[in-house]
Amino acid sequence: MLILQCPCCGVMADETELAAGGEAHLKRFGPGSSDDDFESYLFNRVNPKGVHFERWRHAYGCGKWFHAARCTATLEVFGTYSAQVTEPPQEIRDKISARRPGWRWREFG
Amino acid sequence: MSTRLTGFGRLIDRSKPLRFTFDGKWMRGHPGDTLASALLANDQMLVGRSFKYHRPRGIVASGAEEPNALVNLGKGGRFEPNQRATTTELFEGLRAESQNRWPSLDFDIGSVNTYLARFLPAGFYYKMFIHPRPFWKHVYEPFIRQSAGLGRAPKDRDGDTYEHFHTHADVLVIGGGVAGLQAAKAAADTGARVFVLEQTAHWGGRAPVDARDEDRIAGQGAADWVAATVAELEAMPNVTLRLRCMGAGVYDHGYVLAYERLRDHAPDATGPRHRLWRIRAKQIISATGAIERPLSFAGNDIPGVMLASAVRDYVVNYAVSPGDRTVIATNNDDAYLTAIVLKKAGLDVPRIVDARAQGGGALMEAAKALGIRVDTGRAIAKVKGGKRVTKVQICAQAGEGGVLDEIACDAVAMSGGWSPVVHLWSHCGGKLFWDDAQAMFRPDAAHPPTGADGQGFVTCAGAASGALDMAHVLEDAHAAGLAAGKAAGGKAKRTKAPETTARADAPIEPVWLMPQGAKVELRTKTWLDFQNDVKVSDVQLAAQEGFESVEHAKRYTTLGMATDQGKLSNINGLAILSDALGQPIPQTGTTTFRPPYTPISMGAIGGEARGVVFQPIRRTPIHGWHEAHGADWEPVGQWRRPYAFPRKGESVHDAVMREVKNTREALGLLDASTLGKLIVKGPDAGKFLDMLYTNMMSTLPVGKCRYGLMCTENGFLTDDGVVARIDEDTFLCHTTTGGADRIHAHMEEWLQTEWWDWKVYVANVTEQFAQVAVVGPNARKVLEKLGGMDVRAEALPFMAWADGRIGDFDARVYRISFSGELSYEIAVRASQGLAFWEALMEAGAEFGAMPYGTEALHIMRAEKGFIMIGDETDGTVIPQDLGLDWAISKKKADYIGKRGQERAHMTDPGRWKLVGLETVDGSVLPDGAYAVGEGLNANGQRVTIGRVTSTYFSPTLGRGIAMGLVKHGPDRMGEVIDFPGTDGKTYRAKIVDPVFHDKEGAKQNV
Amino acid sequence: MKRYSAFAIAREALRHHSGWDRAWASPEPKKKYDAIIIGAGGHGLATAYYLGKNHGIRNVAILEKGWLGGGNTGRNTTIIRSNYLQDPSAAIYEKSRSLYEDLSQDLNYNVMFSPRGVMMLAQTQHEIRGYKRTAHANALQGVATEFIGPEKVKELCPIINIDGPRYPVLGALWQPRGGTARHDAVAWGYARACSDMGMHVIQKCEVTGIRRDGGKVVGVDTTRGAIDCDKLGIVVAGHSGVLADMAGFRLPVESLCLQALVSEPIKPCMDVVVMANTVHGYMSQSDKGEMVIGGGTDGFNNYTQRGSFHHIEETVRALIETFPMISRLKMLRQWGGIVDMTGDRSPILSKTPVEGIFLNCGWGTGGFKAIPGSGWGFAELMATGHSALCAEFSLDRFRAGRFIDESVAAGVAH
Amino acid sequence: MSDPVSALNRAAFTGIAQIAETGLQGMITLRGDLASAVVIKAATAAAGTDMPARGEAKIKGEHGLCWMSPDEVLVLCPHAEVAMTIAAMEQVLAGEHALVVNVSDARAVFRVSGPLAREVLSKLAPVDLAPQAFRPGMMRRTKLAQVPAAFWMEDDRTFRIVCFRSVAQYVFDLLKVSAQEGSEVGVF
Repeated sequence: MLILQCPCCGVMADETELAAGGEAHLKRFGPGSSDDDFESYLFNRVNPKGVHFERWRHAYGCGKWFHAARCTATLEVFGTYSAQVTEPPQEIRDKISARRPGWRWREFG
Repeated sequence: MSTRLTGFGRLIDRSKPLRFTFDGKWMRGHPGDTLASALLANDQMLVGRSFKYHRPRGIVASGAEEPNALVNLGKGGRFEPNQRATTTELFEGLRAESQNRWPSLDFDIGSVNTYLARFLPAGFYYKMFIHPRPFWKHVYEPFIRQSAGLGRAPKDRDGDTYEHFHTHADVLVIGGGVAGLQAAKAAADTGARVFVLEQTAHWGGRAPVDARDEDRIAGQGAADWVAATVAELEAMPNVTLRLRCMGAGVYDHGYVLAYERLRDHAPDATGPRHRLWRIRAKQIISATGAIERPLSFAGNDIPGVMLASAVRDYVVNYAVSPGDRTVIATNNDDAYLTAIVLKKAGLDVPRIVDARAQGGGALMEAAKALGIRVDTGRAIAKVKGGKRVTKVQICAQAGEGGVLDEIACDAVAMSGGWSPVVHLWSHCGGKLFWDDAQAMFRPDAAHPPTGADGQGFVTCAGAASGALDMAHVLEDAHAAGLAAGKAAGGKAKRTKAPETTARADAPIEPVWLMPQGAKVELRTKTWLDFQNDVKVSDVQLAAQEGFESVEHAKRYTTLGMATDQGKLSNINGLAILSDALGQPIPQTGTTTFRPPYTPISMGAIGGEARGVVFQPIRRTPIHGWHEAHGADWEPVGQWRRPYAFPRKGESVHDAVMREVKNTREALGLLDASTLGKLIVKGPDAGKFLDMLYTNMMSTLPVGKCRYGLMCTENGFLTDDGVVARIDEDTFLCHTTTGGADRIHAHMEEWLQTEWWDWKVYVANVTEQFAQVAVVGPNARKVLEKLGGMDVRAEALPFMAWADGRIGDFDARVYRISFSGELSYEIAVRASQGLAFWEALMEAGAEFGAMPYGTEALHIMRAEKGFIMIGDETDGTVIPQDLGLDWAISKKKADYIGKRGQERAHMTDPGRWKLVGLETVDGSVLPDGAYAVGEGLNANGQRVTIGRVTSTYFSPTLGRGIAMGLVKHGPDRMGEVIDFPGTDGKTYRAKIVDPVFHDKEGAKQNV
Repeated sequence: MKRYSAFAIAREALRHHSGWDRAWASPEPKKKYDAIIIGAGGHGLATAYYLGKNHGIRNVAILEKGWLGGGNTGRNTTIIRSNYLQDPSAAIYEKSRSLYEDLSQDLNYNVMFSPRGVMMLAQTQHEIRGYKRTAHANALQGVATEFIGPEKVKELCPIINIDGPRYPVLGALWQPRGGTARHDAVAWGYARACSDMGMHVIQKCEVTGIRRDGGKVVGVDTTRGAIDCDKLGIVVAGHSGVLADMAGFRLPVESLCLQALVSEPIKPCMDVVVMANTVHGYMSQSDKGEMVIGGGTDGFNNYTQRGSFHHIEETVRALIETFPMISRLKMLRQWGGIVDMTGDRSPILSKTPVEGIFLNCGWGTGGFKAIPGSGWGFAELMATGHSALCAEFSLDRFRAGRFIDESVAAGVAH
Repeated sequence: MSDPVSALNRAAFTGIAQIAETGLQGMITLRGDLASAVVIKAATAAAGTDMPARGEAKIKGEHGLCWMSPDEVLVLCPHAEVAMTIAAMEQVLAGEHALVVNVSDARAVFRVSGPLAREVLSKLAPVDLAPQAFRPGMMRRTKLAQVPAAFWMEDDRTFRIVCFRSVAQYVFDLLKVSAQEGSEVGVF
């Protein structure tokens, strides 16, 4: 039963107040994009066993979307941050590097 | 026999008698008794039958670990199977009934299984009942099902209520024994918010029973210290104490389920029966104590063989003697306490059989001093008896079971050592290590379950962490409490654990089998799991057959899968398995611990959500009127919409036909309040809607309406509705009933996560308005009669909207039609919705006003060939399939779904497309029927070329009409295709234009 | 290998069952196999079994990082049905169901397939239409189902509350030959049969890497050394993404936690399997007498096999409404399993970008019922490069937008 | 002119706490840049209270401002004054990118009062309602059992709860169950 702090309203939100939104930092591909790009945008997922970046909506609260960095193997939460960014902010990256030495970073977007 | 003693009985109130029945027989007990202690007091040792062999079963334990004493309790709406007698507090009039026996507990047909035992070893059913095939379902399985199962199935609806409760704690202490209380005290002193939960009705745990005479805590006797500490905690504002409240499960991020039994001991009191606590704790201390292990010797399942600690509990707590002559068997010092207690109670202890060559420490001397004979290096070869122990045979522990001596007795008290209750520690991933010296699995403090911050959030304290004597328990608990308090943000205080007396006990000597070299004849009579009938020989067979993983062995033998979840059997079974595999116990490892610690009621899990509050029902402002006028309801999401308004003696179908005809010929009123209404406002609103809808919305003139389609990014049609432009930068978007919240969320998602720089605000005003569709040739007449705004075609043409007044009401009127008739959809404030509806009904009476429901709505839209989201669409249909290309802008570079619709499969000319369908004989096509083509596909299935999406009897046309998706449909007008029905008939239908009625649209545009 | 039968049991009984051999051998890995299957769950073992039985490929190893059958095979609610809407699903699930009918005899291992019948309740007009559509489709697919009315529902399952105030039962889609089987036995039976064919079931052997030569697979690295192979089948429900990552490609898959629970055992009171999708819950009674209840799936990626409790609450309160009698039963045990969900919630049985690597995953919440059919088709695909049963479940369908969406009829995925 | 009616027409119940639907309350959703002076002026002028900070509710009788989200406040005023108030707000906001919309009739309002009010709500909401954690002046949007709701405290023993009008009956029934006799918890 996760508990995440909504960065928009500051509430420590119970999982039952939240709606999960899947993998974060996906780049949208529209008309004119290649089949490869469009397929991976819509379907292909990192689905890592470990550090994961995901979208949440504070559905039963302020209604805002936000991002969370979370370990899917331990459920440790490295932090939550704004939905209006295309990749994790530095302080989140630093926290992860500190907690998961040797974590292999990928390209975003 | 077992009887009530004159001395002891610290928990019972002898001054008050209570009456209860067991298998219909009246018995007596006292307040403070458990059902188990009361049964023993009435010499009822035989309480049930085992699962597989239907062997006689007696009470073994005194608490949550009891595997045998399960009863059917209560009657009617209060009936409950599998109630554990040892944790059921006695109350006046309690009705208990033994389980898993027929016709009676004493004479049970099923007990023939016990004579077939050697033919029914572990996993026998995997090896037999294979031939002939049909016999499994029809012969073998029914027999097995009948003899399996335990309690009776309840029949009546539950007569009680339940509730949940949310709370937050800095430190949650689970277990109200000495360790829990001391830990709570230490934590509370740091200023932390502390909760203490105790599953029984009493504080103190085992201490009041197990404390030795010389034991002192801070100078007091154990019981006094407990009372004093509880009083102290109760006085602290930051501490909450709960009895009869069990820590059931520990979940991620400090979430704990606690199960409070409020009325089980007082069923007639008002209020909820159980309360399920959902606790968020920063730190959790599991002070859950330890459970004594049985010893594995032949006949250890015969009624009268009990845990030594349980025997102590019954004497000291309830003044009940399990037997007159009790033989003690042990491999550690604790069982000597039992011997001493029994002796003090004036009962006979003919022998203490201690497997250890050297025997015990100070307690052994004390026992000897009381004149009890102690045989060391000895074991029980076999217990004799049927429904009750009659004698035990003694042998050398080192040998194979050669009988040296025989002792008549009616009870055996056994102690194989202690197993810390590590369930709560393990639920969320806490690791264990094997402690050879104490022969137990203990929590590995270096690998605790970790929380949201990646740090440990559970600590075990006292016996639960493996500290067995009082001094260690108190120090361990004190340290745990302090650490937890600090970790939860409390202020560290320099406090110390109370002083207590040290002990001189001899070490335990692991004994996993008695005697060590027991021959197969003995091992097949030596039980590990009393309820599921798993014996030493079964686990050894599993190992022999390659079920080497502990999980395999458990599943193959069902060891530990009974209702006690192996609280008594797991470690012993593990040891036997390890021995059979010739590997150390830690290498074998344990099975996974799963919540709950002991079973919790489904009622409590469901909480308040039953009856009227099972799920929300959403009501429009006019809901009550519909109810009063006999609406036949249809659930649509959480709403209920009138399906039709049948009159007295009228069938629902006839009502629907009437409603359609009346609307087409006179005047129909529809409560359209559930339709979604979303305000979209801002300089970029038009641009935003152009991305959301397939068609162009930014060009919609102010004052006009336009029908629009929304797709998912996959290209599939997801919602539709009419958009009205309110002013230059404000639009009002109508969605389907089911779409309101979904589309609102959809809009917010794109605005917040993709186009966050666009200047657009959205608000869901669905419930601000009651919306009524006034439909039919007389629609304008009724509005003009009510008076107010100009509703003539010139002033308010088709697909326009206007604000104004209708009669007494401020209204917004939309000239839109989903029926093909002259139609006004009128929105008024919800607080006036009912009044407005009633005004329309009254004024409309002379024009034949009648309400109509969703089915009439569906038929009328189908007659006009309008699609319905959820009928013509199913999540795999794109607008192009439905001939809606006119509503897809060719000019726009992009809209949500456009790219998806460009994929190979979406542009495939072979896609099924929307057409109208007319049966050649005028009958109604079956719902969901498929049209068949030639031959079979690669998997031997009939080839299909289309399907029915909506089908109705049209009262307007007097025949069946349908819409469907058909391969190349639009190019095959006039063709007749076949729809095989599930009724054996084949329905033939002609492909026609989907618009069946008023093709020119003359009627709606007047 | 000793055949199992009542006579064998009787014979062994006389000597205290000392004569039974291991159900499956525990060999050391060889240097090379013709084919390696990663994952000794039901699907992996069934694949190996049919590789040997149908295609004569017996030089096969099945590698399991834990203990065989320890994943979702041993964690599901054992429901077997084939009343699916879409042709490709109906084909493979019906193939599977029909194989279950004879599986005990085929494997000489009692997997306790019990065709007690499966019903899916219709509790809204929408569901009625959806299930009628499915019934029509099934009739053309050769799947025996029928849409029955509320009275028949009550007759088949007396403990159902058919006129529940909130969602009265309006009918049901009924598949008389659907049912349940003993999940562990399915894995054990296949493992025993594979071992008997000389295949190597190697437990406690985790794959740590996949070795390629250019675009082709040549073997795997494991915790028990490197092993070569010509063909590699990845059959690791829940962990497919992790293995695909080793092989160097991404999947349209997310790993989520699905939960289930059982009540304490009671005497027989329910002889059919009931699924109530409007309220999200399904229930059957095991031979032991436990009510076996399937819960919901968490919305977030999770590899812990620990789910969120509110899903259990939702399922239980829904079932109390449908079966009021369970309110006074007790939950004995709850657990979770990691399922992999694809973009259309249907499985993937496919070749991959790497030559020689085949992928069997994405069974979501519906894998157990598919074990024999999946093994049958996947073995054919691995052996011959084509299988009609698998064709539509290829990995490239997402790119083309050619979904196999089972949720369309009445919102029932699996 | 027919009088506007609230969802439950002031239904009431007394158990371990007092439950009452309080009738129609004027409510206006204001979305905009809450840091903008114009938006602040429009809001504070309409409600006659200060601008609430994140998570706050500034209440003065029937007037008040509730912080709903980073770009939304809920303006409270008497039901009869809504039209007038909106007009005034729109005047102030002219030219500003903001949304003002009347949601008074889309909502139902309840009062739960008495010494055990905190317990009644704690049975339904996954929120820490201990006195040290939730006090008058605070605003919380969450869920009550299965529906969204928001609440604040008028005083230390009185909650104001706002939910959607369509589920008013459900919420009222829920509160009745939670306040049933004999269900005291005794933690606060």
